Amino acid sequence: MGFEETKDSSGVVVVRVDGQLIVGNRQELKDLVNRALDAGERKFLIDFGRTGYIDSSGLGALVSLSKRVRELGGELRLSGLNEDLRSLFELTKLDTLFAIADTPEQALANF
Amino acid sequence: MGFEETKDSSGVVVVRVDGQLIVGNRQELKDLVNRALDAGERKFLIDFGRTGYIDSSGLGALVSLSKRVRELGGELRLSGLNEDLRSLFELTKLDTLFAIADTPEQALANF
Amino acid sequence: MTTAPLQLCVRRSQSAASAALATQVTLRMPSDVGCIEQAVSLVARHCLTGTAGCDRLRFRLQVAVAEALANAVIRGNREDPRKWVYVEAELLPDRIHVYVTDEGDGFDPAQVPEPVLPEQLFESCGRGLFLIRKLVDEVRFNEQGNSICMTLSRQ
Amino acid sequence: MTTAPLQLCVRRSQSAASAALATQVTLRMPSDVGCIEQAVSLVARHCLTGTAGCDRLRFRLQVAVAEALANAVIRGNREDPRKWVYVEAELLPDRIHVYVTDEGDGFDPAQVPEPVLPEQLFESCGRGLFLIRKLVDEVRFNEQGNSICMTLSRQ
Ligand SMILES: Nc1ncnc2c1ncn2[C@@H]1O[C@H](COP(=O)(O)OP(=O)(O)O)[C@@H](O)[C@H]1O
Ligand SMILES: Nc1ncnc2c1ncn2[C@@H]1O[C@H](COP(=O)(O)OP(=O)(O)O)[C@@H](O)[C@H]1O
Repeated sequence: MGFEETKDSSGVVVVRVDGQLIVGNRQELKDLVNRALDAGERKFLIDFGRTGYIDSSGLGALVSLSKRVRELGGELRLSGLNEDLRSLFELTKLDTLFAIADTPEQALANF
Repeated sequence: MGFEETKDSSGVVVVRVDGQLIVGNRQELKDLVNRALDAGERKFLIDFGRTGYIDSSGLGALVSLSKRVRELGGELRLSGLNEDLRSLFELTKLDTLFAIADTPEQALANF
Repeated sequence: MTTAPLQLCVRRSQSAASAALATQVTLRMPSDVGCIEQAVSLVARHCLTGTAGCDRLRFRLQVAVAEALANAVIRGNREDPRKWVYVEAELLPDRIHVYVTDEGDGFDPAQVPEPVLPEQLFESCGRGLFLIRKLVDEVRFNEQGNSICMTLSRQ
Repeated sequence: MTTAPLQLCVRRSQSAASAALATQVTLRMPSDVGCIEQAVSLVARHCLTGTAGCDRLRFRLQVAVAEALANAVIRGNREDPRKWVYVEAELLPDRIHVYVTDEGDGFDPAQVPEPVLPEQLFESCGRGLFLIRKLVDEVRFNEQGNSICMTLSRQ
């Protein structure tokens, strides 16, 4: 369980969520993205291809990160949500707030 | 199941509740006592020595009968409540509203 | 005395593969107060099979179920003959859950006044929920308020 | 990552005399958000033993239990290390009940606003109970509001 951060050739910070994104670790994700923002990064992709489940705190962390990134003129996208994970965004109507791609490759293609 | 009505030598109408006193039959008991009131009876003993359980409608029927009897200058007493039945009167504080005797004999002795 | 039909269906564990699973007892009752006594007696019998020396438990169960059925029939379904009352019991090692569900609009149990206040004492109704709360070990409602779950500990 | 102790105790039917009775699974958890993931995984494993092909059920169970535990730890017990969270699961033939109980004051779930209203959409919290209600088949609270019961149908 943890977050793996890589930087794509086109300058997108890709964060892969391994395991859960929940109340116990969402601060770690927020710290990671905020540090990158402070370092001048503006493009983010959070990939959930290896994620088990997300709780409402995890969803909330994504909402506030996305807000902050946008305020600084950047963009945060999501990818790799399986059917179950995607249903959480649909139920909470957060699918209207995020650009969601099926795979990280698709998300990066037109970033 | 039913109500058995007898008249004691000292003029007390004794009603024995066989089975349950619940929402499905409390009107029968009310009708029985009201008819006796109309016929001039003023002393009533309801005996629960053969009663299984009483529901809140049954308790309510006893409250309204007792009120009516008292308004007409009569008295309504209770007897034969086992521990379980007595607990219903205690929980609802109705034990403060009724004269409750252990046995019909005790209730009749000083009516 | 009405003799409208009750539907009783006792389901037992079918899944031999997994661990022992509870017996569930299901009953459907018409919205008729004349059926309550018979329903109470069926539920009590099926819930307490194999339980010895449980007179106090039986009494508490009978009164609580009778109250919940009366509320479901009268308050919930308003005695509408087209509506049913559903009873379901779940038998667990150390407790019994009994669900009573009606087809009414539900209500907010937090708004029901205490019937033991001096000014309420002479009222002829309003003691049902209070008795249920006193007699069972736990009460839960669904969020609509048309289904009560009453839990009784076996010990 | 905190590694505070969890107490897990799986009880099964002992009464051979009576009919099959449900398995109950009990767990006690400290008021520490760091324990939630482990607790969720234990509960899911014990609830779904012997149930094949239940990925969707497992997911719904995991998220719902995680949410209920987070509320119990943070909202109920306010992360007070002297207070516990109690989890109990009842495994029945066609459904699972999971109870999560905290030692807090409780609350009135009817007062919680809908998080999908446009003006709530950008909030970073307030989606927990909503998700629970959407993911499980039935939600009941005790009358104090410090204990939630979540019911999931097996099918
Ligand atoms: N199943 C139900 N559906 C709707 N309202 C109910 C239900 N059960 C109880 N109530 C409401 O709660 C009140 C109190 O119920 P209770 O304590 O049983 O007393 P009573 O039914 O004698 O009035 C009822 O008057 C009714 O307004
Ligand atoms: N166990 C609980 N004890 C006390 N209050 C609770 C509990 N669970 C939920 N609440 C209250 O309900 C509100 C909504 O909960 P929820 O939808 O899970 O969102 P969040 O916890 O993110 O605010 C909480 O803010 C809290 O006020």
